[in-house]
Amino acid sequence: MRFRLIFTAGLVLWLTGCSGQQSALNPQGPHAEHLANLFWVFTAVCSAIWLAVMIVLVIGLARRAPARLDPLQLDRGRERRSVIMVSGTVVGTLLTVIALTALSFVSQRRLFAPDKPAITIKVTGLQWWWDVRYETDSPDQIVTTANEIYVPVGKPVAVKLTATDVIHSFWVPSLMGKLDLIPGQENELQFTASRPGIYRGQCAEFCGWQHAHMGLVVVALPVPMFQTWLSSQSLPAAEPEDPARKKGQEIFVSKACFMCHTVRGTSAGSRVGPDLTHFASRQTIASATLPMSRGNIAAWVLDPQGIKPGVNMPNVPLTPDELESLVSYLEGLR
Amino acid sequence: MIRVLVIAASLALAACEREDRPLRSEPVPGEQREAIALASNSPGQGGPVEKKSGTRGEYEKVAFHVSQGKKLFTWYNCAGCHANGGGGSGPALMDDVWIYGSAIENIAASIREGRPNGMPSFREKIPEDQIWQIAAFVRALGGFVASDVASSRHDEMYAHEGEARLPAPPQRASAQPGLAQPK
Amino acid sequence: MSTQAAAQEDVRDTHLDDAELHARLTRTWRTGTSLIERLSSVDHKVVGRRYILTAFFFLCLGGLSAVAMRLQLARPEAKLLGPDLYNQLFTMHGTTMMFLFAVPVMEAFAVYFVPLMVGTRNIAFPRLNAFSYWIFLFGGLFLWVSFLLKVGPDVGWFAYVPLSGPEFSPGKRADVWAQMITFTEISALAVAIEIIVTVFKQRAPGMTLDRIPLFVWAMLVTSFLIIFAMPAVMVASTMLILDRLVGTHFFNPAEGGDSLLWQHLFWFFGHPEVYIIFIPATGMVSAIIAAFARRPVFGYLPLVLSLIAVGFLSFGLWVHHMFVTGLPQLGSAFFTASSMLIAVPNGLQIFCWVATLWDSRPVFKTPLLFVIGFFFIFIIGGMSGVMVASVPIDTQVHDTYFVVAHFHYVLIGGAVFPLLGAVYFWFPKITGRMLSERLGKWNFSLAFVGFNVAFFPMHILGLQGMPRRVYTYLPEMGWGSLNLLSSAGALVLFTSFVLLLVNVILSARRGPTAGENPWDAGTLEWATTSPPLPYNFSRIPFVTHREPLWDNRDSLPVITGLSVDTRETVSGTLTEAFPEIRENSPEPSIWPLLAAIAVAGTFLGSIFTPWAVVWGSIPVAITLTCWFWPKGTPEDEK
Amino acid sequence: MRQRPVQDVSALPTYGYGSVSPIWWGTLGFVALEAMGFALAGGAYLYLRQVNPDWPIAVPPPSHWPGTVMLIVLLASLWPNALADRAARDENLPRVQLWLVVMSVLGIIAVGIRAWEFMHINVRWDTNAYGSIVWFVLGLHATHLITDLGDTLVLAALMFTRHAKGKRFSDVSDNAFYWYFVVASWVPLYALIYGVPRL
Repeated sequence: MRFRLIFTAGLVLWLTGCSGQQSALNPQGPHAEHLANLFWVFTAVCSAIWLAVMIVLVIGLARRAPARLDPLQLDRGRERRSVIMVSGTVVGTLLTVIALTALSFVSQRRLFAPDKPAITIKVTGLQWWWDVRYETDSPDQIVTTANEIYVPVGKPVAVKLTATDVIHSFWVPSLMGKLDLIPGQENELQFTASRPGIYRGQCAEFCGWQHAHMGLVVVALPVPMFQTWLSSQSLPAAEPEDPARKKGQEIFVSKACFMCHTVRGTSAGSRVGPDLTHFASRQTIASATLPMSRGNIAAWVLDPQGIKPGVNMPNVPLTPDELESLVSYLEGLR
Repeated sequence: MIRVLVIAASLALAACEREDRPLRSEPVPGEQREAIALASNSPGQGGPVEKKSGTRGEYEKVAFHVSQGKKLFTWYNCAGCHANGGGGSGPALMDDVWIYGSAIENIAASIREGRPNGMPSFREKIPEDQIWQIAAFVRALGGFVASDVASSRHDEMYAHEGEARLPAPPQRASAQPGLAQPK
Repeated sequence: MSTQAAAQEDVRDTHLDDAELHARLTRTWRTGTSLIERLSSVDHKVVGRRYILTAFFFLCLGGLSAVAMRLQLARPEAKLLGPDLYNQLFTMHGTTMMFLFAVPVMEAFAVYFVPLMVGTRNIAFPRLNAFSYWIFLFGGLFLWVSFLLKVGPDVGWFAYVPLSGPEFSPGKRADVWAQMITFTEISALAVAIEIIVTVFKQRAPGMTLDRIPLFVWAMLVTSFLIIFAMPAVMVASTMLILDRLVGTHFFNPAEGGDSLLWQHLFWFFGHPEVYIIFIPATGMVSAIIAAFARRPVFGYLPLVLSLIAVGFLSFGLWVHHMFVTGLPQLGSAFFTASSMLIAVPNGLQIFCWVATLWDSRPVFKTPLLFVIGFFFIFIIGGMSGVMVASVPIDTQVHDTYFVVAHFHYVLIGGAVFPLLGAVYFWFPKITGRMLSERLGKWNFSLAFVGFNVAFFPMHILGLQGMPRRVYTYLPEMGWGSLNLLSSAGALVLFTSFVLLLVNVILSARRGPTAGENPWDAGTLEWATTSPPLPYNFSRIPFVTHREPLWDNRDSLPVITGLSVDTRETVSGTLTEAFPEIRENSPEPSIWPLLAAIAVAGTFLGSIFTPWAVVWGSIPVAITLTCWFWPKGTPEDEK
Repeated sequence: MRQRPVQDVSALPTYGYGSVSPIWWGTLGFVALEAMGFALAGGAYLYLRQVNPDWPIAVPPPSHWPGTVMLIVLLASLWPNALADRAARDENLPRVQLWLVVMSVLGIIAVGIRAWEFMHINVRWDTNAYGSIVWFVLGLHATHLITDLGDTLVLAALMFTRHAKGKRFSDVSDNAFYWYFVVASWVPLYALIYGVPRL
């Protein structure tokens, strides 16, 4: 028992102190806020019930009722009292359950009520990355990126979710609960980010080898900054000028890279892997596994199978200077 | 019990190899290329010469490789010319006609070096181990791969039975690959 | 009718003295000692013992795989296990614990104790019983041998399509999983039917419905759950095999299939499955509490009714495993309601037990300690269950470590702790020797502490965003310390099971002898020797009370007139257990084993070719025919 | 513990019919779980129909004739089946033998019809989900036809041997009971496979 108390104390400390970048207890939007509150209400009620039962049990075990010689000799009065007590608690349980169900249902109605979204984003889950497309009216404005979702602060965002291989689940805990991405089906999830920031999310449905490293980040920007980001992303990749990056580009469009990746404005146009047109403008690489840096890019290009075993990007043999210039080229894709 | 044991034992050895999931192929970096005399680019006449080290044979014994090959076959748009194996602007891969040889080494060579009349060379463009995976899948299309290794249907529109259910090729085709005359 | 003839030709137990009776009954009912005779045994105690040992053997394997996973997760980005091996391990862990341990071990205890508790001499359809054991054994070996051959399934115990489908699971791994299902389901279904018929027809005269022990009631309800739940997963796994082997399109959206069909079928089985594991445990709790509170359990009728209510409700819950698949909101809300409603009958049971303990002077032996641990842990699990039942909350905690914590609190707290209590409670009856109390108390303490240290932190990890089934996690996520703590707890928990093993081995050798009724309990299994003789009861008892041994302190009322030279048992009416016929229980036979081998061979082959079903059906048909064909023994001819 | 005899059962028979016989209850148990299997297969059929805009997918509804003939034959078989059951309860060996032979023949005919049915389904199992589920449901019922046929054949053979007495009559009656289920299960499946696509 004492052990338990210590542990609960530890738990409380932990929860109060916790602000993990990817935590349901660290809400950064109205939906997540609501969910967190609902969670705490349920926790409070349930803990209270558990505690009550434990106390009654302990007392019952501690108080030594008079020993009976014949186990079948039951005291009518005591039995009747037990009947009353038990029926009372059962009724209590029933009422609690009804109350909690009602509460849950009300929140459900509020949380999932479809809102007029300011912006709609199509997210496709693949093994093991996220393809992100911004639906705009003008076809020249088409924006494609990967593993990163930029959203305007304070605006309701709708995310249309689907998958092309296996089932994945879209989950950014500090913004909203999760929703599955299922082949041959489209689900829609809505959320709003209250304040600017970077919120990490992760695939929550087992999807194979790299399920553990299928992360994504949501970047919430003030509306004007978001607009500039959007327009910059819609542009094709900048032409490299310095020779090293020119060489890098040649390698990109002649070696294995272009077989899977797209860089708009070059001959590389395959849709198998993430769109790299503005690769260097991203926060992370390898689906939110490594922070964006020259060293990490090199490591990833050189040995993806070592960093994420089983990932679909093959180890492509490159000479050191080929690698150098390729990395420079990638770094320049802003 | 005996019977179960016998079956188990017989499957055991096959199973181990079949179920490998080799994630990292060659020692990285650098690719040792299979040293084989290429099939003569002119069809017919005795068919291609073949020299195998045999080391690449394991690609068509590993279910994972064949299924990767099937995935890459789509991703790299081989279907663009060869359709789902039925052939289009490129030759069919499901019949028993193997202009440049049906051995996995010949198929890999065809992919890597390309062939006249449109088959491009994927040297440098497709990593060596992936070439062998695709070659293994093409073997499966031809019905040369054991049915417990060959790939099954994919979650897509029905084109033809999964490779595992394709009929094995007639003897001559598999015995002396390439002898069959081009259409 | 051949009654008269029979009466003349065969000897009845009516006027035999005890020595003669014992000698003749032993000759009739004993299992021989030669290998063939052992393999042919149809004695529910022999088969039950094998069942229990095998299930605990698989528990060890499942536990070891869990330890391996905890070691991998103890540190971020650990390189101990790669994703491929880790995925196989958590699949093996879940599959083994659910299909090869939890369900079989509960049925195993039923196979051993239900016939004793209802006062009969053998389970109904004893040959089917032997068959079901062999099938279970072969299924389990099949799974683990496959694992050793790198063919271990790696798609999770739930094997969601499309991941487990033909495109994304090359090779035979997923087929091994699906076929293992067929093995274990067949054996579970067979046992379920045996138990139902044993309880319906073979109860000792006088054991009316309201005198059935609560454990037997629990197993009866469980058996009905098995019968109505398990066909769902057999249908599903058959569809999966067909998709993979012969290219059907049940789960291929491009050709009109649907991947959610799998989830509906699987969870229609999967949720009742939880109660198939939990309800027997409640029966064990009732048995233990009655014995150590030294009084009958309070509220017999409410307890029975709540068991039945739980049984029914458990079929209306499956969609709460699919709240985040984008199903219609209103539909989900309905399942929230039903999922929470099931808390009421479960609560009722808890309250009745607590009330029993209130009005008693409990004897704190190890079994009761485990029951107390059960209250403590299981109620936490129930409470977190109420949370995940709410659609909004579930969208946050679904498929996270919060859920992992939840169902381990429910399954280990709700099923394994009572089970361990039952082991300490019934071990004397099975072996004739007591388990060591000292080791037992250590066993309990370590299990209790280890469990909570291992699993409570997972609640927090889940809320902090750690998804399930990840083979590792990034250091930046800040999950390291809690995972380390959890892994430490896992090791302590594992140690407690090692202690149990030690205790069992030592006590089985030189534990103090138990005698007929070491706990002075009230139900019929304590009315015979420990371990029970091959024929269970020298004369079938006549039941006068819910707790017969407490009601008849001096002498046990029995019925007479059964033949002692053939395996006769009494079969009676459903409600009143009024004797109708002197049913003959089948003799030992090797054919169930041979039939099991034929069936196993067929299933194994059907992984590779559909034709295996065709050619396999020939040996199966032959063995089954030989199994049922009369041997000209008196049993058959009457 | 001392024993105190309170009742003597020596006068009881050693076997019975219907709900008296444990085997009957066992059969009932299997009937229950197989009925559940049929129900779930039917549920899967309706579910797939629900998620697909057009049903049947890409093919016209199947010709109902094989199914109808099957239905007629099965319904017709109820009569000899009932007679076999009654003969068994009367322990009238010659009539039991007669009707078991008749039932075996009918069973073989039914299996034959099922084969014909499979050949005349207008879709392959691997064409699309519709084909898959139709083959699945038909196959599921076919296995029941075949198993009960096997059971009937063995019993028929048995009743021509020296073992044909006592308890065996009860087995015959239980087998008849199972056949009722096989017939009864076909009626809803017939409506499902041949009726639903025409809705």
